[in-house]
Amino acid sequence: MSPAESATVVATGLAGAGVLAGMLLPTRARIVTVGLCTAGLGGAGMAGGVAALGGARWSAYLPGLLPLAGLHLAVDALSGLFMAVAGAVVLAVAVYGIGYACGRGPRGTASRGVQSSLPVFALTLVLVPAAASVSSFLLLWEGMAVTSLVLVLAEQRERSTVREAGVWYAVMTHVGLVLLLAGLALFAAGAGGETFAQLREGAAGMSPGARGAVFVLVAAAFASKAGMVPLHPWLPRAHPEAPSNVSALMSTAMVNLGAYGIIRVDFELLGGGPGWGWLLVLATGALSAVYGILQAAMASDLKRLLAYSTSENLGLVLIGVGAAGLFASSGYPVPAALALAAALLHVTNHAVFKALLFCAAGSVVRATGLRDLDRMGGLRARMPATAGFFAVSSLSAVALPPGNGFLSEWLLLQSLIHGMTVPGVSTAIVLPLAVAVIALSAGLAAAVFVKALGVGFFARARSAGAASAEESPPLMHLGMGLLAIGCTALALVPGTLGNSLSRAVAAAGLHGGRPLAGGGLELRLDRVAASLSPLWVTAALLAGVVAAAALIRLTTRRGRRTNARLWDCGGGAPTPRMSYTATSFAEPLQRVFDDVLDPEQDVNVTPVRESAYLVERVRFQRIVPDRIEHRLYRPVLAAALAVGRAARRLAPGSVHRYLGYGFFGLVALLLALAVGW
Amino acid sequence: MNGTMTATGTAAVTAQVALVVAGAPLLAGLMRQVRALMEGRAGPGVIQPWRDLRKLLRKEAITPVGTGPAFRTAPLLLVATTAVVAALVPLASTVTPVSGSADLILVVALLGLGTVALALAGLDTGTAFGGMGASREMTVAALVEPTILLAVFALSIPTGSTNLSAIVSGGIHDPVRLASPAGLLATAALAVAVLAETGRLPVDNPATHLELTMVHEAMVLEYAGPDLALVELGSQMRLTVLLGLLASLSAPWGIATTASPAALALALVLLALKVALLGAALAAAEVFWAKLRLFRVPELLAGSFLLALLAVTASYFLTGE
Amino acid sequence: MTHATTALLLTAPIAVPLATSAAYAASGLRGAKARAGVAALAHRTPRRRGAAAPVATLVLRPGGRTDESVHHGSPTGTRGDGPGTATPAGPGTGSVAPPGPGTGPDGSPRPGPGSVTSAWPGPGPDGSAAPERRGAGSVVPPRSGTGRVGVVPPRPRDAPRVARPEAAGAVPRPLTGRLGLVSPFAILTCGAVLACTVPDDGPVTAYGRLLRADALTVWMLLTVGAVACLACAANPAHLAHERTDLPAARRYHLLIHAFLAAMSAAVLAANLGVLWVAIEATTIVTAFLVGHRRTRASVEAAWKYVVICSAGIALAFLGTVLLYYAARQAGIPEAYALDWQILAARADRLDPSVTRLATGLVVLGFGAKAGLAPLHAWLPDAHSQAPAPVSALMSGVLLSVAFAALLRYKVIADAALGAGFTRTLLAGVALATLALAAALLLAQRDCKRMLAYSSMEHMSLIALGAAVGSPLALSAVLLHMAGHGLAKTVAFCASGHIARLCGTTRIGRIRGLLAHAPCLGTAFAAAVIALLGFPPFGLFASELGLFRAGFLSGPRWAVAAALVLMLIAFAALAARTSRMLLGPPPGEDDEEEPVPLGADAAAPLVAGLAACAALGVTTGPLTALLTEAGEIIGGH
Amino acid sequence: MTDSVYTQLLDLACGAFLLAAVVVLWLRQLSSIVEVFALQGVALAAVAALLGLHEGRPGLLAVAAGVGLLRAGVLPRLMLRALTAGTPRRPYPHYQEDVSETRETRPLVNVAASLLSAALLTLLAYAVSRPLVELHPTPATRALPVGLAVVLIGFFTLVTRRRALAQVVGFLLLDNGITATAFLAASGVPLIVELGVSFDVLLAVLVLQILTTRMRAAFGGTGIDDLRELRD
Repeated sequence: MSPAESATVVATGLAGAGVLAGMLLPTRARIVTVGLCTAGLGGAGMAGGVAALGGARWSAYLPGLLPLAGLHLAVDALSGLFMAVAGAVVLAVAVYGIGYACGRGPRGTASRGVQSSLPVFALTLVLVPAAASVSSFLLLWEGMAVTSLVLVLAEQRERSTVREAGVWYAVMTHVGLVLLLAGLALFAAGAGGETFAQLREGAAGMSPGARGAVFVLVAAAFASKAGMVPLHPWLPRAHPEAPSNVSALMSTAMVNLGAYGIIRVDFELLGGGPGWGWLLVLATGALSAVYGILQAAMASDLKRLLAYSTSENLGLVLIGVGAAGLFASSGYPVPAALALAAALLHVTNHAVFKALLFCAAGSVVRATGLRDLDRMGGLRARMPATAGFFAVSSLSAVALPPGNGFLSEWLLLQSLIHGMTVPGVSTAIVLPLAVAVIALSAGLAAAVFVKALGVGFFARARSAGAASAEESPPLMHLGMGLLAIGCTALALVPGTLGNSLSRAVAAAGLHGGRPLAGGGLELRLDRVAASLSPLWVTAALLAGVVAAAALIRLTTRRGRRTNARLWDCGGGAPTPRMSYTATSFAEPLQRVFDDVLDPEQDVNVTPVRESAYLVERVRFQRIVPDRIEHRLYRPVLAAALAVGRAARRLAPGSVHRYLGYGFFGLVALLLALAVGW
Repeated sequence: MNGTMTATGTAAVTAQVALVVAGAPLLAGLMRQVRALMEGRAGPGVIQPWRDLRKLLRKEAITPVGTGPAFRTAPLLLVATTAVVAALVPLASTVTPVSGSADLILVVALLGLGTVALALAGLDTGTAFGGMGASREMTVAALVEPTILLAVFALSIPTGSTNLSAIVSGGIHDPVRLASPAGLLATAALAVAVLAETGRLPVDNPATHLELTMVHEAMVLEYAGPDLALVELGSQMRLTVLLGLLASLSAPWGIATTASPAALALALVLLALKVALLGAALAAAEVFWAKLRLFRVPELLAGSFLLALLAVTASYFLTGE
Repeated sequence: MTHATTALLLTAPIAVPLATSAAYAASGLRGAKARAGVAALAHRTPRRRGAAAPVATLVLRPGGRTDESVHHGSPTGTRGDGPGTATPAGPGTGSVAPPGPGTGPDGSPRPGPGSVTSAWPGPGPDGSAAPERRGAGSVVPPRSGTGRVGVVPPRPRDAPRVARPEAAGAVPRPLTGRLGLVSPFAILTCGAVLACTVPDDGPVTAYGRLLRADALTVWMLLTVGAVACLACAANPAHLAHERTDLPAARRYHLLIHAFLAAMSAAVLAANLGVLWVAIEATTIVTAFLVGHRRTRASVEAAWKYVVICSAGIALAFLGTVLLYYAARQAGIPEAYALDWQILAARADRLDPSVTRLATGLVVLGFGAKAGLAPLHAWLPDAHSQAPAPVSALMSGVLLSVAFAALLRYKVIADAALGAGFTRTLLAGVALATLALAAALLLAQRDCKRMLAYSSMEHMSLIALGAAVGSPLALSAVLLHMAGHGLAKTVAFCASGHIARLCGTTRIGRIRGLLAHAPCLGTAFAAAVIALLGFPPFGLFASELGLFRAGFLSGPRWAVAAALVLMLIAFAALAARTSRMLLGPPPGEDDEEEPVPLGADAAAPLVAGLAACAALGVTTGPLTALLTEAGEIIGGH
Repeated sequence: MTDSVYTQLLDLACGAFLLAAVVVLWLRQLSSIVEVFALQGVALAAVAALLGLHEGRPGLLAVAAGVGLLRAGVLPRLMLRALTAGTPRRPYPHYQEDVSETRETRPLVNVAASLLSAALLTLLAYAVSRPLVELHPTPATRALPVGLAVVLIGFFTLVTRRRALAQVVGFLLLDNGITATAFLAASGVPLIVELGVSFDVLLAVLVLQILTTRMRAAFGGTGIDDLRELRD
């Protein structure tokens, strides 16, 4: 039995056990058992994925399952990478989830339906990369969609917004499915078979038009799963409303699969796509990166902020994938391999730090009942561990050393900069813009996470909920701790991933050599003069900090620090209401990007009753809506509703009308036949 | 790499760091003096910043109530990041043990880390000033980022690498590159970015304590004593390093490309001169500049972004053939 | 297999339901004798326990006269409220009609207790009798937080019908319990036995080529049997909750089993004429089932159903006649000129233009019965008014049986005309139906109508699969029929319970079902999820196969258009259902005890969902059957 | 019977058959409509009988008798009963006599337009049945358009008439048309099918009659327009 096979079997078995436990056991035992099963499943997936990254391959065909098609599974290094990432995140988040659902956690999360969906969702996350035929892929894909839908709806009793989010999620997921189904079915029809092996062989024989259609359909479908603009509106709704452990999984392992799909189908199976297609992917990624992080900068809902940041990070990944495709289609495998490796590394990094961010945010939500950053504050003192984890993950997310996010963005920038060797006007125009986009999003990301950490956790509590927060249970810390270890390891010794990334890139069909030459402590690029030693940089930073601290120690007359009041301008002690909120923090950025964000302002002046010239109350409201959603989706929804209302006239209850339909149908048919159809 | 090379390289790194740490307050003093002279004042003298630092370092350390670790570690991080940058950047020598890691992107990111640390510290105080300063600082930092990276991009194209040592030695060996349109545009863009990063006029006025105009000073308003000393030192080091970097990129002559100690010594002297010159020029220019409104800053940065973009395209179209 | 066994296997699915039906009819004659025993039973069994009793013993609940009389005695003043103030309570009726012209100027109250109302099937007693104003007479049943689903306070509207206790003949309860499930099981068993032999040994016939079973037949038999099992298992709970009196219940059973017999006959018929007769028979039988409740709305629905379906299916007969004409002219002797197998074998000799006309008429005609445009309009009305198990049967299998008939004709037409004609015709009809269903789902306000439009959506998908016409597509179509039948049965049965629990089928008035009645809500949610085409349910596998086949060989434009339209329908269905299911429970008290679902009501729902899910995971031993059935219709 | 006489008689019967359908459209009094329908049944039986005589098939004669009995006898009687049941003898017939119950006062499409439509439908039937006739031209098949025309007219009646009973008649016209088509095209369908069809038709009419009764009880009339409660 190959490692991937045994991992699949074990994972499936554990998922089954988890489902049974979720349905049958009483609450507390249910949560613990389901959590353990899911964690084990994640562990198995990770093991299988790591084995595949090590070079093990496996494929299987189960004709009895899935009527009319049969189940094809296959694992190579590319699937292995995504399996391993998903498995690792599942493992940590499942441990976290036990603590999250127990005790004072939200009611809905512990329910039977939610608990029995969780292992299945985790299983599909791990197994989607292993699917090796169109039908199998769609089966697992839809399994993932439906279980995640159930999980998103877990807290439907508590908030009415959950329902709205669920519907958005379901519908947008289905839009994605329709695109995917059409794309893959067209592909299968053109290639003359539905297994990935057949697709790989048949792709070359397809006409350019068909290939282009397949490319666009599939890319759009996966982009919607990855939360790309303009198919993103589900993401900032579903992720905040889902229980935080679910958000953590959705925002990492699930959206990753969007990137996986593009790499697998458009890149590998289709044997590269048209250059314009990859430009489109790159542009979508760039647009999403900037748009996502801008919206995140405006958001004051902590989980919404994180969700938009997911959109940004997947945008960066798609920039990498698009660039890789562009280079490969121009015949330059070396920069292509580099770009793809950067994208894959960012997928990994993002998964780990975003899971940790969502877990920490969940810890806050669970403790305070708040998602609004404006009302948080001061959590550093009440929840030190959570604040610490949030700080670690924020550091990764802001793309600054020594965080792990920096490494993948560095790699991405390197690949773009070295992609300038690829001739063509499009690269000359697109690559600088892409670099600028990455830089802008990195800069904005810094602002975003300074806001999240500084406003949410630092300063003083701005509401009763935040003031009375209590630290979360140890199991949640354990889960977050695992993720934090992952972040640290990825940040300090990314070179160990070199070989795995090379194999994954090769499995994606790019045989341009190993993009990452260095192993161990240094991240050095192959055939390109660039290297980075994250460990040494970190060590130097630490040494600098220690030296500076020592300097203070030595020079200060009194060793002890003394406390003093904040400077109050002589006006009495500042109250928490005076401190900067998330909204005020974002205000300068909002004014800078006024034209893009198009905020809605509303001023209500209420005069006193006696005189219109004396003002009793002024109410000022400013909302920064999701502009794309407003401009693109609202009209469609309104039109749909209007059509629905108008269509009621088709069924007015008159039997004459109904018979009339038939009569005219008959007459039309007869006329058609009479004129010789 | 043989023993002498390693030894000289290590010496170069140490010397760079030492020069930056020791010279930064002097540079600040020099700039204030130049400015005072041009404004017709006597000025406190070049070593006044050093006196200030000494005074502050001797005071007792103060922790404002309600602040946490972020507030306390931010000054340390600011100094540490700048020191690491000072070690990485080939200010005096391109042959050092760390030159392999002297990546331009890393340098930019390390400076960003210092900014972020200070911004968090500002928010940690929980006062309106701290938040305001942090918010403005992060806004400017976010907008500067594309300019800097595009300039980096433009500078790295001729060399084919973002490694600073490679770029600088490329500039030494092929001076035409520096005078090319791409090189000039990139340097100009970088100069604007340096102004914004270091909080100089017209982006920020380091001398102001007026609520409406403060950016950097608002963030660090709560610091006192040794902490304030570190913050001040960190800012001065930042300015020094960035001016040094600018000098290395635009006028790399004199920087040691071999492991000879003599060349290193010469390079250090030249470095001090170049930075002093740049600082004096900047101070002189600041006399004639007014601070921009905060919401006019994006226009300035957009201009520099355009310069950087032009630099990239120019370097591609003019040298790409 | 011996000839006798074959004959038995082919006859039993028709004969057993017929015999059951006859038994119910006969029990009415013997009713007087059995009454004493029933009365004793009735007094021994407390009313509220019934819902939790095992299926086999709980079929009919006797009148319970003491309770009923209480309700008869309720003051007519409350019932006589103006229609404008009363809240409609009957499931499936969304609106309160203004008083009809014959209401009488005095607004005379309804007949009091004990007054004689019309006996079935004779005409009303008197033209002057005040018309039953539905809605006006029914009060909203108070929502009982502790009661089980369905055990809702009695509906006064039913009271007059129970007013003649002396007419209440009864079948002893254990007998009816078993009897109700005998015929579905017979159908299922025969189907199962045939499923073992037919794929290997080929089709079998009996009675001089009157009945014939090939793989398609067997598959349809299995579908009919399975869905009928669920529906018949749901019958007792339904009748109990509806407070149906014994004669009405007996009629109900009689008709249900006759309905099953007709469907089996339609599936088994080898002769196209007989096939038509059987399909028309289903219309006649189900007309009374649709009108079972005898409210204004149900009479209206029944009328529309009969008129539209009969007219439609008459066109199918015209088509059959024309086909017969063509066959005779092609030299096929009279005895075989309507025999499907022979027609299919010699279809190439049929005159193309006559066959074209015939096929067009048949598509229109059987399409009416299958819920396809343009004669589709009976469907939402009938489905929303019929008792829930009947809706389930109609939506679950009747539509499919009608479509299976259409498939038989399609084989002949394709052989005679080439695939193009039926493909265009079916694809056009399918898209029209799909567009209609999607548009009407968008702003749908009634839960059962929503399910009915969803049936139309699925039938159009099935039609699209038939238009594609490859063996894979046809296998997918058949799988879709089975999966849709099971899922829709569960959905309709659950909607019946929901209607009773909430006192309405208006989507806008049903809130927080998952919180209010978790088991019922979950079952409904699962059924809708199945209908939306999510795995692990069978509809996912079939839709996937269908679209794969469609993009491979079919009219791609039609398949692509269908995908878009289905997306709209999906969005509408998801939005509407979420409105009903999610949110806090409707009561003011958030901690209200959730309403449990009785075991007898839950069993069919769970079984149906399990079967549907199993179909989505694997077809197991039926794989060969499915493949062969697909090849029978699509294999040329 | 010579061929020409047979043809003449057949055409006569078919003409009467079509004429009856048109007259149904023309009339307003429901009882008259039923009577005309009965006459049409007679014509249909005559067609069947003529075919039986011509082809020398006694079985067909028996079928003709059965058809005649059902369509000229049983069905009209059933409908008349439903009609009278709906119009009870009141003590003062002239007072508050509900005329609308026994008359098709205001059809959806007025009578003139109905007749014009019938003409157009007949033309359509001729156009459509051209291939039918061409397949096997005999005197009987030449009359096939009549059957189709009656089908269409029947459907038209179904669509446009507001009284329940008129709709039933429309349905039966449709059915008559089909039966006629069957006779003319192929001398009738096999016996078992014919039996089944007749039985079904009978039952359908019974069902409709019962429903009419219930409708009257529930709505106080048999106006189909009242059936508009079920709508979206």
